[in-house]
Amino acid sequence: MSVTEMFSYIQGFLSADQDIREDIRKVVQTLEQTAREILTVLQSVHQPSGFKEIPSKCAKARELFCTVRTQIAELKTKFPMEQYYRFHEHWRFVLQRLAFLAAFVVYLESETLVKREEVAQILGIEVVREKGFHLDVEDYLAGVLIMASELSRLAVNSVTAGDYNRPLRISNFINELDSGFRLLNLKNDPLRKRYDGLKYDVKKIEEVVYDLSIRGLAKEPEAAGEK
Amino acid sequence: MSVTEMFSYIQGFLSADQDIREDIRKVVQTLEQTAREILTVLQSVHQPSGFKEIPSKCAKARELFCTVRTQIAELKTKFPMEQYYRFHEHWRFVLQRLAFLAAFVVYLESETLVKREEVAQILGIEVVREKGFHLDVEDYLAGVLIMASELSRLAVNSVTAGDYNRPLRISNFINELDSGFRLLNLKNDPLRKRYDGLKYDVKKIEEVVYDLSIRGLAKEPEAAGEK
Amino acid sequence: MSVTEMFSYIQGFLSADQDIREDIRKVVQTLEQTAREILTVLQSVHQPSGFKEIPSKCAKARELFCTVRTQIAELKTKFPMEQYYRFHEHWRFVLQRLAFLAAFVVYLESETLVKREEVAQILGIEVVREKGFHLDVEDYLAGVLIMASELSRLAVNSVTAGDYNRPLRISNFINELDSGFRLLNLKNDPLRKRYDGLKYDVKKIEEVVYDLSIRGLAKEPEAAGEK
Amino acid sequence: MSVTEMFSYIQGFLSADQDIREDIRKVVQTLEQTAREILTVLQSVHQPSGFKEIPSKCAKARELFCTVRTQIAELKTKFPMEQYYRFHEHWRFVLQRLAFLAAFVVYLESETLVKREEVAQILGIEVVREKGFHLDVEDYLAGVLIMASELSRLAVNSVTAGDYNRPLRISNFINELDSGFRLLNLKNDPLRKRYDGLKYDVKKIEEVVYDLSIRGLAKEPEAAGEK
Amino acid sequence: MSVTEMFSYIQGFLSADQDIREDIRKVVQTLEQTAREILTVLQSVHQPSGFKEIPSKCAKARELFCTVRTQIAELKTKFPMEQYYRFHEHWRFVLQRLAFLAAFVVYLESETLVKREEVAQILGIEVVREKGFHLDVEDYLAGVLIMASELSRLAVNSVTAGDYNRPLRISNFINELDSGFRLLNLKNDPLRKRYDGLKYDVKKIEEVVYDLSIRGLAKEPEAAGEK
Amino acid sequence: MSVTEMFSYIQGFLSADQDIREDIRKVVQTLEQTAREILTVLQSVHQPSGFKEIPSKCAKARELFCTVRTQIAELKTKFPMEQYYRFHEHWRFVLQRLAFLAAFVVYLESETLVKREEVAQILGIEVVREKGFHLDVEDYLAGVLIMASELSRLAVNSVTAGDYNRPLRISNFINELDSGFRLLNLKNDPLRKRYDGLKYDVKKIEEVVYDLSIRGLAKEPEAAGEK
Amino acid sequence: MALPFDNLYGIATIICFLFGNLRSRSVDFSSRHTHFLHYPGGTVADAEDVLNEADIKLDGVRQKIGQIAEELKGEDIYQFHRAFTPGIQEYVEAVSFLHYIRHRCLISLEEINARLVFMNTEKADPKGSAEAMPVNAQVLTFQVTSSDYLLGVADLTGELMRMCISSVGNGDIDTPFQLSQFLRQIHDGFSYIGNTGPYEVSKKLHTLRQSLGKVEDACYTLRVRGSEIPKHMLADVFSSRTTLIDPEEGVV
Amino acid sequence: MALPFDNLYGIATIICFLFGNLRSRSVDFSSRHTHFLHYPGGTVADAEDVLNEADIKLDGVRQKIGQIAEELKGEDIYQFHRAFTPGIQEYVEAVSFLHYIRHRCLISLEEINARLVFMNTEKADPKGSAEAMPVNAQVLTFQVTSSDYLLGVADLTGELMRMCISSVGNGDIDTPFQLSQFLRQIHDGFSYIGNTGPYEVSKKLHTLRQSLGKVEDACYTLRVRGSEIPKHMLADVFSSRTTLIDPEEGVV
Ligand SMILES: [Mn+2]
Ligand SMILES: [Mn+2]
Repeated sequence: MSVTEMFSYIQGFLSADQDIREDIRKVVQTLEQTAREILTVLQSVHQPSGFKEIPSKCAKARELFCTVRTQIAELKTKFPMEQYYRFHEHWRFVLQRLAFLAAFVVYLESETLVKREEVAQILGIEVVREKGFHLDVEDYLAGVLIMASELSRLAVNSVTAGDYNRPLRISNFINELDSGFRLLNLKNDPLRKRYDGLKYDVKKIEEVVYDLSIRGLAKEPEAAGEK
Repeated sequence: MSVTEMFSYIQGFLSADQDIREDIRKVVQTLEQTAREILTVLQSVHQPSGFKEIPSKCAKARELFCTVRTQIAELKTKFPMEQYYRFHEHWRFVLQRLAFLAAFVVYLESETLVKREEVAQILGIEVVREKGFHLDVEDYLAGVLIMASELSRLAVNSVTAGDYNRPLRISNFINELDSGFRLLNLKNDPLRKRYDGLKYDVKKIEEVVYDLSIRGLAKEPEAAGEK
Repeated sequence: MSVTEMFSYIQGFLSADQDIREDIRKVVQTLEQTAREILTVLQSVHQPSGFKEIPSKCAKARELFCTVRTQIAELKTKFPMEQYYRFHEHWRFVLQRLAFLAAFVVYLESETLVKREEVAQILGIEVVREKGFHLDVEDYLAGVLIMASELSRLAVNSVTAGDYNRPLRISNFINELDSGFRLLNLKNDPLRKRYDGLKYDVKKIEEVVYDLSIRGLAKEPEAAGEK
Repeated sequence: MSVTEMFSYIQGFLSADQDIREDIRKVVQTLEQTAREILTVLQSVHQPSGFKEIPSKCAKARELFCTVRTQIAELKTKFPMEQYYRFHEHWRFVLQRLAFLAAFVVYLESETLVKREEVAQILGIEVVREKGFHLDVEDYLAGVLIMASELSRLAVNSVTAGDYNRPLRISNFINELDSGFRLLNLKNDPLRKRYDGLKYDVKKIEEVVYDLSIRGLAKEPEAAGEK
Repeated sequence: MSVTEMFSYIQGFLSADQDIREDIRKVVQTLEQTAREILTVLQSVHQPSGFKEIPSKCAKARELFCTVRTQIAELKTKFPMEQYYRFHEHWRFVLQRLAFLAAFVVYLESETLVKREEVAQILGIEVVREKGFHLDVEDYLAGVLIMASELSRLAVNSVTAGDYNRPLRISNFINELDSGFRLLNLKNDPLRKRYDGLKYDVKKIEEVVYDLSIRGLAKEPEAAGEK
Repeated sequence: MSVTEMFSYIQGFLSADQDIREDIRKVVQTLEQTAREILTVLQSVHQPSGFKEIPSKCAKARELFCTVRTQIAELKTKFPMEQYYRFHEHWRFVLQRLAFLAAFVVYLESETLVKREEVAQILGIEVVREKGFHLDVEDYLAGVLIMASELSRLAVNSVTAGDYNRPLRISNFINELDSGFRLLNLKNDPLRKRYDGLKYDVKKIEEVVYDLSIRGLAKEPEAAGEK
Repeated sequence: MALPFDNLYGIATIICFLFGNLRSRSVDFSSRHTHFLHYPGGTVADAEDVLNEADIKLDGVRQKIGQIAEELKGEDIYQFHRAFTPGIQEYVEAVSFLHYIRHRCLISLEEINARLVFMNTEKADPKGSAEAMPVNAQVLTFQVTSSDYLLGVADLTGELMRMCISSVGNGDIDTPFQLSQFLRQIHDGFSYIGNTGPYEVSKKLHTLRQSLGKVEDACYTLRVRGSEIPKHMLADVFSSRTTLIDPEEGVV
Repeated sequence: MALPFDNLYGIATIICFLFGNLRSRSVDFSSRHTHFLHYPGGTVADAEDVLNEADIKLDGVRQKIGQIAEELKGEDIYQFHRAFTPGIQEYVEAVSFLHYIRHRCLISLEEINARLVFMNTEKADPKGSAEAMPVNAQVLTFQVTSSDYLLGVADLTGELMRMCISSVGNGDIDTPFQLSQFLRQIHDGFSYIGNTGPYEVSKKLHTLRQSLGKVEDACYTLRVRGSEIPKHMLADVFSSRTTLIDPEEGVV
């Protein structure tokens, strides 16, 4: 095989790879679009009027997650599954956003922390790495941390909307989350950095609770505490 | 044709091009001057005394937009219209500033979001690309985002001026804007960056509303919410 | 000895050094884990329910400091003691965290400022450099400053928990600390920067005290002051 | 029209624009591929064996320019022609490369400077801006300057191949080119920078000619000079 | 499962991952050490005395590649093979260095371009992605480009050592390589950048050949050319 | 006077300044054009055929310096003369180029170093600052150093043109120049950097002289030396 | 010609000391009647005294500027402009600050230049060279350029921001609101000039906006928190919180 | 404890002077017999004299290092390592340079450390505190770390590059070829150590490669041009071209 032949042959490889990446990029764009739509739906909870509508908004978001599942199903067809990590960078960002949105929906519905398994189920993907397209622990945690920042905003807006109880509940939730994260030995740089942001969210929420307490607007903090 | 002749001939082209650019630059400078004058007029709304004068200031600004229209009319004569994008860079910056100023005037007058058509009309230019000197969607959006940042400042200064209602209205407006932007699939880098700044403005205004709510200074948040 | 042999010989030295560093890093990681555990224990004082449990939490933390002592004892075996400063960078960060945790425990127990000797004792290390693994003054001060920031958070959360007296006591303590630091001629850059953060903590606590005073919730501030 | 409707409408615009750009990018990629193939064909002139094959290589290149013309024809269909400058950035780079390749072919064939009209004809595009997809003067000049740098390499390799006459001819050609460029009043930054490189090429070729002269290998420099 | 339990469980995952990475890093370090040893052996060809010893040096390098194979075999045991790309970053750098070294040995032995299959065989790894630990096309190409730069140095030092023929052979080889690379459509950023360096190597070698030709030191360039 | 009025007033000053600068820029552009024309005329001395034409080319250049004088005369009318240094930056570059061209003409005519007074006279400006538009010593020296670089090129091209004596004379001239510069204590950064380039020119010319000597082509270097 | 530009170091030193004085004594310049204030050392000073002392310092600066003017007589001052422009900007900043404290308005370029007219005190005089020069020939002037004026005023905004903070500390709640209006006017002035001014001005615009933002935020906080409590209590409340907004940032 | 680290400035000054000497006098160290050379001032010196003078200078440096060793007695030298590491690297560079000129080989770390053994000359001695300390207790040593050794050797390569250029200038055509081989050995040594060394070494590797490239290019040029002319003429030819490769770059 001459050098020219060899390089022509190699070009074949490179082209195939570029085609795959192009395909992936296209599907990822549709996923990003859906993620933005879900976010728009959920953002309305920050509006004073939005608090009553939480159940309906969550239902709406749940519906949109059907689209997400279809889109991820298509994404899976675009590359050999054992090369998940070869192309991981392309969808890592949107996957973390989706994990956040799933976590946020679950929180709004039940005020509990979503499990990794639940997120995987909502997104129609695997938990176990070996089974194919899955949700890595790091991506799940990143999603949860994005939600924490959203919750600190929600605490502020709850007060505006006259709901003085929610901030207390958010405070408890975030504190539990913070304790959880403190159990982790994070080396991974981007995650560690995000986690450092959590401290800021915790503090912000504590200050909201403080503002309520000092004005006597926070009822039964003991009750909230004993939860 | 010898090489020398050819290059002399080419120099003719280059000179013509440079002359056009020189002419454009001069008109653009006058436009920038007028834009700065409109800005000076409108910035007085941040002064405590300025709140009552909003109508008169807007009227003043509207007058100055006449000058803008004349200047843009002159700008149009400086180059062949089908080469709009050849020279676009020269006026893009000032066009976005003018879109901002038009949007700000309209907001101050009616607390509504200006449409692209309205901005185009205020500036005396087209909306449809094919018709000539027009307002690109990107430039319109950039102008709207500059306004968002100005409104977050206005929310703060409204409180200082003792107007506790305006921040609530600004908050609603900005939230609607934010929802709108979330529908867009922004790839365009400079616009995307500007849009990231919007999140900061939203948060800033929400905190102002929070400060007012927790002190009972925000009247009828429900009424504002139901709008 | 040929150049190649000489470089192989030097390479031997470098490898030995790297091995030591690797060993140190491993022990330091276990120390960091324990430090995180102590922090988790102590963090519960920010919870409304946590105030009553301070003594038991402190006892728990004291127990964990046993583990710290064992781990530091192991760390000491990893390098020749007279080369403390050769490897200092590896444990400086965690040592300052541990100094903070020791200072925090002592404050929670007795509301006094821990002495450098006490911290050294809690960590099972020396005060005097000549005696081996020791606590530098800079590291001790850094630990104390981290605590100051934690105390400003505690002041906020005390109010939430309905304890209106603790902020006053914290205020006095922090003011005393601030006076102390003002006596120091800090040149050392990282410490100076941390100290600048202290001003923010002082201000934050003063605001809490103000909020309490204005509402008549702060009883007997003079009593707190005379302490 | 509500804000939401307006933004949905705007998203339509943005999508259309992104689609056009995507289409353009794809065709430009095929153009780049063909340009690389032409370059590979022409590069062989630097080989000692390549000098005899110049005519056949030029013929080969001419054939490949057919492909170029087809591809540019397709490119033209991808966007409204009056928006040439809106998308210019996408093909500017490859267009300059193609202008270089056309200029190089013409030089190898006839040792003359290609005219802008000729380049345009070889590429199947217009010269006159108003007529549509055309070759801007700046892009033509950039192509010519890339060729100058290629010619300085050719002068070096001619000597290696034992052709001592070609460097003298190249030297005359480049000097004429340099005089031509000196007639231009270049403000345009990227072109000016490229032109500064021409001085280096001129010097390099002069040194090759010098090496030949001092060894008596350059025959009839007067003859070459009188051309 | 409580939040605490969940996070403890997650910590298990993270620890396992960190352990794998730690194991990989250790083996990669031994690989790097062997690679450096091979490099030291091969770099002696730049010494005037080294030219005669090329065969013995290559034999020595071949022996060291046995060690490489053992080390890579161990590396393979450190992680599940389908997660090749999850950990790729850890060994990519050394793999490219090893590809370079294999290519260099093969060139010194036979003055031919090593094939990807050969490199894979020398390193004891696969060519086909699906079969496990393999040599990606990009890594192979990166290795070849590093060799090109080493060869331009070798051309210079060959002249110093009085070997005026080798540069001509290197020149031919590099030109062929350059043609090969021109067939590729490189988008991949780091590879593209390395490839841009090849142009510099080509020019450098051409100038060496020029210096030899003009002084009559290059014998039979026609013979070299006809190869 | 209100703040607004005051800023309008200041704006007047700034506009006036800008207008002056605009006027200056325009005249400087014409000067640059003339400088390029003179350079084109003088460049022909590098051509083999150009050596006989030196007198006529110099005469042509002298004519063009009339235009320069007229243009500088116009430049002088554009700003108050006592503010020479306020606007110096605008013409410094072209003034140094003109000083170079004057020095080059004088060298070609008489093979002597032009004096600052002569350059000033050729350009129709003053030597003494107090008298108005003048030639600073730094600008004169910069011009001389640009010429040195041109002379090293001329030495190379003289050999090509078969004039083996000129390089020896240039060598003596440049050595004298170099000795002169070595007497200066240059602190001025840009000048010092240019002077560092002189060493390269000296070396280049020496190489040419060496090449001639070694081949017995340099006749009577002593004669040249005694000049 | 060696110019005595070490004069400039003199200017810088004096002005540095001056700002130190105006800042560290936390003078309550706002009140129409003068307050008695504590010096750090424990002595008591009158606000008017502090201002008068500042005047004396500035006279010293003017003297040094006079020396420069004398040295530059007959020279092209732009040749040396780069050497003295930082000192002149500092002077403009100081003079305009003092002027604002006294008159609550912006000093104009004319007012500044009017005070930079000097009598020529050449050493040649005593030698008896009493040539019949008219009196006005002995008058030397120094012209601050409009760009140095602008740059000095841009720096002034930093001082005004710090003054706002120390006013809050002194329980003076009117000054911050006044200051925010004045700062806004200056800010609007600068945005009117925009990029037509010298390059350095555009560079300082960002800092200016930040200062304005801090003052606007301070006024906002005063209004929001002030709503909770009786006005008369505000003074005591804020007196312990002079560091409301980090005042260290960007000093001088 | 205040250490007399101004000693270090002493070291730096001496070594700077030393390199100046070795460089500027263009000493032809290569020849087995010594050459007579012109000092800039016009006097004539023997190459061996220059080397001996360098030895004396280095003795001075060693004395200062001895003082540091004495000060650091009982201290953790790593606490102060950052303060003296530049000086020590300079010393390694100078000592290894001199060693190469004399012996044409690389000095080892042991050889360097062997010369840094000092007798303890405490001022307490004259006070008659003749405690029965064994003699070896008065011996002070200073240990150059392997990393300082490496960094000093990395800097040495810059000096070697400049030596190559000045050799060409002196008509010595063997030294450049010798030097290129020696430099290659050092380069190969460093690439053997690779990134396992201290971070600073990796940073210097780039400069080292550049120096090697310049020396290799110089040898190439010598060979290519040398082929055109009789060997015996080369000396004259190159003597006027000491600046073959810009020697200013990266001095010290
Ligand atoms: Mn200041
Ligand atoms: Mn050195």
